[in-house]
Amino acid sequence: MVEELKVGVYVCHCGVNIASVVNVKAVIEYASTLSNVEVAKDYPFMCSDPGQNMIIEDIKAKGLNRIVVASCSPRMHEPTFRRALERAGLNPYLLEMANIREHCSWVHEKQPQEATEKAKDLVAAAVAKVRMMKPLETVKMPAVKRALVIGGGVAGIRAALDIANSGFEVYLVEKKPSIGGNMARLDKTFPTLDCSQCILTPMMVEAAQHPNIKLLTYSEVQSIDGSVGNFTVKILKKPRYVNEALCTGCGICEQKCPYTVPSEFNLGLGKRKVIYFEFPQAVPLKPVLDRDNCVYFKKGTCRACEKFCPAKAIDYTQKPQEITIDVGAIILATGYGLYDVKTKMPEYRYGPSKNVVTGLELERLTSATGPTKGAILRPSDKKEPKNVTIVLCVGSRDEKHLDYCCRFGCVAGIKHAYYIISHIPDAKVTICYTDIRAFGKGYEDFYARIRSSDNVQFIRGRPMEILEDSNGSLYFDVFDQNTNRLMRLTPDLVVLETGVVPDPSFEQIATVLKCSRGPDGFALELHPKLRPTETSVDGVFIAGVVQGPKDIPDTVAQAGAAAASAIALLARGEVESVANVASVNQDLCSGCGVCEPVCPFTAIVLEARNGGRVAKVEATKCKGCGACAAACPSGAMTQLGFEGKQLIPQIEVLARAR
Amino acid sequence: MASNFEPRIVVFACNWCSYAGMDLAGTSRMLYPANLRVVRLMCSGRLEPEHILYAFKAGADGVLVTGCHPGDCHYISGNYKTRKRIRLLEQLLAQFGLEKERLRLEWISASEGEIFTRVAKEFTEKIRALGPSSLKQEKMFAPLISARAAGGGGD
Amino acid sequence: MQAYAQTDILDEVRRVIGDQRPEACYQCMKCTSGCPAAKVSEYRPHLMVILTKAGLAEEVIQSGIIWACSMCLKCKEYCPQDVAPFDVVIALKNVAISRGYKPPEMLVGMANNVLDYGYIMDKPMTITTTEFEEVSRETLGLPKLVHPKNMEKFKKLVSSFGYRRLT
Amino acid sequence: MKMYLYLGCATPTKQYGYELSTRAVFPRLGIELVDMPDSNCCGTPLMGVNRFYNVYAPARLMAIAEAGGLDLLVPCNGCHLALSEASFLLRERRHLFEQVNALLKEEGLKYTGRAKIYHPVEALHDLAGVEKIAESVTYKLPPLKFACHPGCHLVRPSNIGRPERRDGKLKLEALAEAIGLQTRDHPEKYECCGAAMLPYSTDAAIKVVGMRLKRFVEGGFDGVTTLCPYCFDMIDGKQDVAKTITGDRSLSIPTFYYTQLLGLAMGIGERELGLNLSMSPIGSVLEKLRR
Repeated sequence: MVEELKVGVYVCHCGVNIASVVNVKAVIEYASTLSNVEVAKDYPFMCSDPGQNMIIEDIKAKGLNRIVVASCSPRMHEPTFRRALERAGLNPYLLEMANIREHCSWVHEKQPQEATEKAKDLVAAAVAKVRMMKPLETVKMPAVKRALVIGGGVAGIRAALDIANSGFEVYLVEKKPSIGGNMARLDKTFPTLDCSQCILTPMMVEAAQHPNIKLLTYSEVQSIDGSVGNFTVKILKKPRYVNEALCTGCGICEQKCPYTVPSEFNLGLGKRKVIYFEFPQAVPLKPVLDRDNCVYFKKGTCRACEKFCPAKAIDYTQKPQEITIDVGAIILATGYGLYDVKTKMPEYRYGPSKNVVTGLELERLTSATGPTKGAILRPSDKKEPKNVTIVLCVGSRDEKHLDYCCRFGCVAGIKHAYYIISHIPDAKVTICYTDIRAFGKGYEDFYARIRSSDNVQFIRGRPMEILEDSNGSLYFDVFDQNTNRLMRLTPDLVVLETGVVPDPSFEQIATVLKCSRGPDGFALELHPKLRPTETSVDGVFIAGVVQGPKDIPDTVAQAGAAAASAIALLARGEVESVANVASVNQDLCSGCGVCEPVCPFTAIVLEARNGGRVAKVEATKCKGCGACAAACPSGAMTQLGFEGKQLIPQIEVLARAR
Repeated sequence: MASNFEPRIVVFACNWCSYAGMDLAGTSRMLYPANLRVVRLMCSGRLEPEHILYAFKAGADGVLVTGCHPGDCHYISGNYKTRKRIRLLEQLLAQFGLEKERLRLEWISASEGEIFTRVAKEFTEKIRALGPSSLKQEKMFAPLISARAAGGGGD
Repeated sequence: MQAYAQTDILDEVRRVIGDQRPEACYQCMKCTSGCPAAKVSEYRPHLMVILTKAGLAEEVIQSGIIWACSMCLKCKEYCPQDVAPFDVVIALKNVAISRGYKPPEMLVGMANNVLDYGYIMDKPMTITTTEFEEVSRETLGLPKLVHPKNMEKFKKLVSSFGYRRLT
Repeated sequence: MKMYLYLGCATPTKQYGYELSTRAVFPRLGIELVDMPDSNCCGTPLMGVNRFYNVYAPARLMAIAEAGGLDLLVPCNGCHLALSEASFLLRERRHLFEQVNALLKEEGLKYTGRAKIYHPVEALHDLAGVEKIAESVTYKLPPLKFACHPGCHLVRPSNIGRPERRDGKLKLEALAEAIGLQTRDHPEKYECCGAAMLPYSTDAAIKVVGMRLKRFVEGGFDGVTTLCPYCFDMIDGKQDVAKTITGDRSLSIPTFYYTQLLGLAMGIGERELGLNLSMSPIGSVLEKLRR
C-alpha cells in the first residue's frame, strides 16, 4: 500500500531575526497551498521545547510523515529537529530544513518583500524534496579508546593529562626534544608574575610519568588516515643518537662536547653544545645530538660524548623510527610562532640592529636559564639598557600584515616593562601603545600598577619606523596622542611585541586532516561560540593558539574543554556511520566500474553477480560525498538523502519563477 | 523589459565549505541580492551536470556552483571532479546557444562569507546584464537532458 | 560644535579616492609618527582622517594645513588599516579647490601653467652657475621644449573633467 | 634599443645636469633616446588640484608612446610614479579605463598599456645590467664613500610595484658600486627631500632637507647620489639656504646625479655631463674622481 503523504511545515520567527524581515504569516499561507501539506504553522522559537513539542504532537495527532522546518541553517539545528522526529516515532531523516535566516532574513534585511518571496521558494523546495524522502538508517561502529595529542606545549600537556586522568590512553607527540612549548621560554607569567618554569615543570613531569601517557618527543606526525573513532597515524621518531633507556640524564656528554652553535631555545641569543639538553628542565631529561653540526658525523673524529658517557648511551647508529598507532580522537595543540618581522617589516630594523628584540627574546634575556643568566643586558654590547622602548601591535591589527589582535601583547608588554624596572632600578621604560587591551582576570590591576610607576611612561601612538644612526644608536619619532606631542625617542633597547601566527607545522597537518582553516591560517572551529574546540572533521579537536591567539589561562581552559570532548567520544566507545551513504541498485548496474576509482575511501567494490559483475557499497567505509552517484552513467548509483529524484524537484522549484 | 528583469539564480553548495561560508555571510549580516536560491549537497562532487541542465530548463537564468578550495575538500577530491565536469558542461552550453557566463564555478571556504557576498553581487549583475535565459521556453531542451550526454560519467 | 554635520565631504572624499576607507582609521598615530611634514609643521595626518570621518573636514580645509603634505607616501605605505591618509588629503585638496578655497600661491601658478603650456613651468629657466656663468637650454645645446601639439584641444579636454583656472 | 625620453617638468626647465648626463650615457649603453613628439605635465604636483588629471595626463603620455611604438624612459621620480600609478588604476578600474580612453579618442589616441615605463635606475640596472655598466666604464672611479638617496616615489607605494624596495640593497647602490664607488647604509635612506612642501612653506621644506643633509654629513660621506630631479634640486641646490634657516653651517655635501658619475667613469667630459651646473661644493670630490 502506498503511504499517504502528510507534510507538516513549521516556520520559525527566531524572535525577530526572521520575522522582522520575512512575513511569516504569508509564508504559512503559501505553504498550506502546496500539495500534500497537511499542517503549516509558525512559532516564535521553533527550537524551544514548546516549539519541538508542537511538531511532535502534530506528528502523533495528525499522522504527519514528512516534516519541513523553515528556520536557521541546518548546520545549526538539523540534529535538534531530527531528534524531535525520533521522539515522535518518525524516522529522523524524513526532515528537510529551509534556511530562511542565514540565507534569507539576515542577508536581505533591507528587502523584506524579496526576502518573503525567497522564503516561500525555499519552503516550497523543501516540501518538494521531503515528499520524496525515505527513511534512512545508520550503523554503529566501535571506536578505538585511545587519543593522540599533537603538540607538547601547555595546551597539549593539559589535554593529555586530562584524558589520561580519565583512564584513557593518550599519545603526546612533540617535534622538539622536550615538551614545554613556548611557555617554557617565558620568565614570568602575567598578571601574577608566577615563575613560568615553576608552574609548568611539575605538569611536564607529571605528563612524562603518567602511566596512561605515551610521550613521543623529537617526533613528527607523518600521515593520518581513517576517520573519527578509527584514525591510523604514522609518526616519525627522529634519532637522538642517545639510547633513552640507558641514558641517565647526567649531562656529562653536554659538558664534554667541545663544539657550540646558536641555541634555538634561546632564539639565537645564546649558544648550546652540539649534544645538548634543550633547556635545563627538559622533559624527558635526555640529550639530543644535533647531527648536522656534529664533527663526528661530518669528519668521523671527536666522539667525545661517546668516550665520556658513563652509561654507554651514545648510539651513532640510531635510525629514524616509524611508529604507527590507532586512535579514536585527535587533539591539535600545535601552538604558535612569531610573525616574521625581520623580512616583512624591515622598517622596524629587527635583524639589522641587535638592540631591537622581540618580546619572546626579552623573556630569554630575563630568564635565569637564559643566555645572560637572568641579567637584562642588551645584545649589542652586553650593557644594561637604561632607556627601553616597548612597541605594541607590531604586525598585529594590520591589514598589510596580520589583521587580528595577538591578545597577549599588551599585557606582555606591560610585564616586560616590569622586568626592566625591577631588574634595573634606574631604567626608564616607554610603552608605545595603540589601545591597551587588559581584559583578563587581574590584568587591569596589573596594568594600573605598572602605569603608576614613575619609571614607566605610556605613549598613545605607534612608531612608523625605527632608525639606527651611523654609530648604532636607535632613534625615532612617535606622536603621542595623550600629550599631543611628537616625541623623539632614543632608546638603547627596543622590544617589539610581535604578532603571532600558527606554528608552521599546522598547515601540513590541517591539509592532511582536511580540517578547515580561517583566512588567517588558524584552525576554524565548528562554531565560534558554541563549539570552539571542534573542527570540521569529526573526532579532531583543537586546543590553544592553534585555534587563534590566546593567553595561558584561555589556552589551558580550552585544552581542558578539548580533552572533555575527546573523552566523551572515547567513553561512548562507538561512532555512528553517516546516513547519507551511497546506495546501488544492482539490477540497474551494468558493472562498468566507473564508480570504483571515483571513491576516495575505497568503499566501492565490484562483486560477481549472475555471471557478470556489479558494484557494491561498503556502508561503513562510505563517508557520503555522492561523487560515485554523479559519476554513474546508468543511474544505478545514488546517494541516500540526495537522490536524483529528491534533488530534481527541489532544483526545479528553486529555478522556476512563480 | 530588461529594466524589470530579476534574474533567477540557482546555487549549488557543499555542506562543509561553501554552505558554511554562506552561513557566515548571514551571521555577519552581509547583504547580497535576493536572486539566489541555494541547493545544499554534502559535496560539490555529488552534483551531476544534468542537475544544472534541469535548473536551466526549469527557468534559471544563471547557475553558481560552489565548493571547497582545491586541496580542502572534506571528501579529499570531490571538488576536482566538479571542476572537470563543469569545464565539460561549459562547452556544451555554448553549443546550445546558452552563454557560458551563465554558469560559474567558485571556490568558497567556510571563512569566506565576504567572498561569497562579492561573488553573489557580481554574478547577479552579470546575469542581469545578460538578460533572461534564452532556454527558458525552449521545449527542445528536454531530449538533450534525457540523452544524458552531459558527461555525467566523467571523472 | 556639531559633529557629523558635513558628511557630504566624506562622500566627496570617497568619490575621489575610490577604494580607501577613511572610516576604518583607528588612530594608531603611525602616519603622524613617521610624517616628515609633521616634524616641521602643524600638519597631522591622523587628524586629517579623523576630522574627515567626523564630518569636520571643513575645519582643516579652511586652515590650509592640508597643503603642507610632503607627498612622501609613507602614511599610505605603512597605514595598518589601508586608510592611506595621503589619499584622503589629496581628496580634501580636490574638495577645497572645487569649493573655491585657494591653494598656496606657487601652486596656483603651476596649475594655471598647465592650461597655457601643458606644463607646470611656463618656460625653461636661465641658470647662473657657481662660477657666475649664465646657461640656458640654448647655450647648452639642448633641444627646444615640447608641448602638447594642439594646446587648444588639450585645454578643452582637461577642462572637460573640471580642471579650471585658479584665481 | 630605442626609447622615448619623457623629461617631465623639473629636468628640462632647470635640472639641465640630469638631462645632459642622461642624453650622454644612455646611447653608450645601446639605448637610443628619442624625444617625445607631443607631451604634457604628468600631474603628480597637481594631484591635489585635480586627481583625475593625474590619471588622464599620464595615460595620454603612455598613449603617445604606444602610438610611436616605443617604451618610455622617465627620469623623474614624480613622473614615474604618475605613470606607474595610472597604469595600475587603469588596469584595476574598468570605468577609469573607459573614461580615459573616451578622452584620448578625441586626439586619436588609445591607451592599452602596451608601452613599458622605465626609470633610469631600472633601465640601467634591469635593462643594461650591472655587468654591462661595469664593462662600459673606461676606468673605475676611486672607492669614495657615497650615500645613495632613492627618493620617496621610487620606493613607495610598494603595492603598485616600485623600482626600488625597502628590504635589501638598492639598485642604485649596486649601480654605484659597479663603477667603483663605495656605498653604505644611512639611517634616513628612504626619507623625503621635502620638495613637495615648497609651495606650502619654503621654511618647512628646507628644514626637511636640512635633516637629510645633517645625516649625510654625520655619516661621513664623500658625496650623495640620486636619480630624481626634485631630490637633487633640494639636496644639491638648497644647501646654502638650509645653512641659513637651520643655523647649522655644516650642512654641505657634494651631490651628483648617478648619470653624471657614470658619465665620468665612461670618460665623458665634465661640461657634457653638466657638472659645472651643480650648486653644491663638488670641486674637491670631482678632483678625486678625475682620472
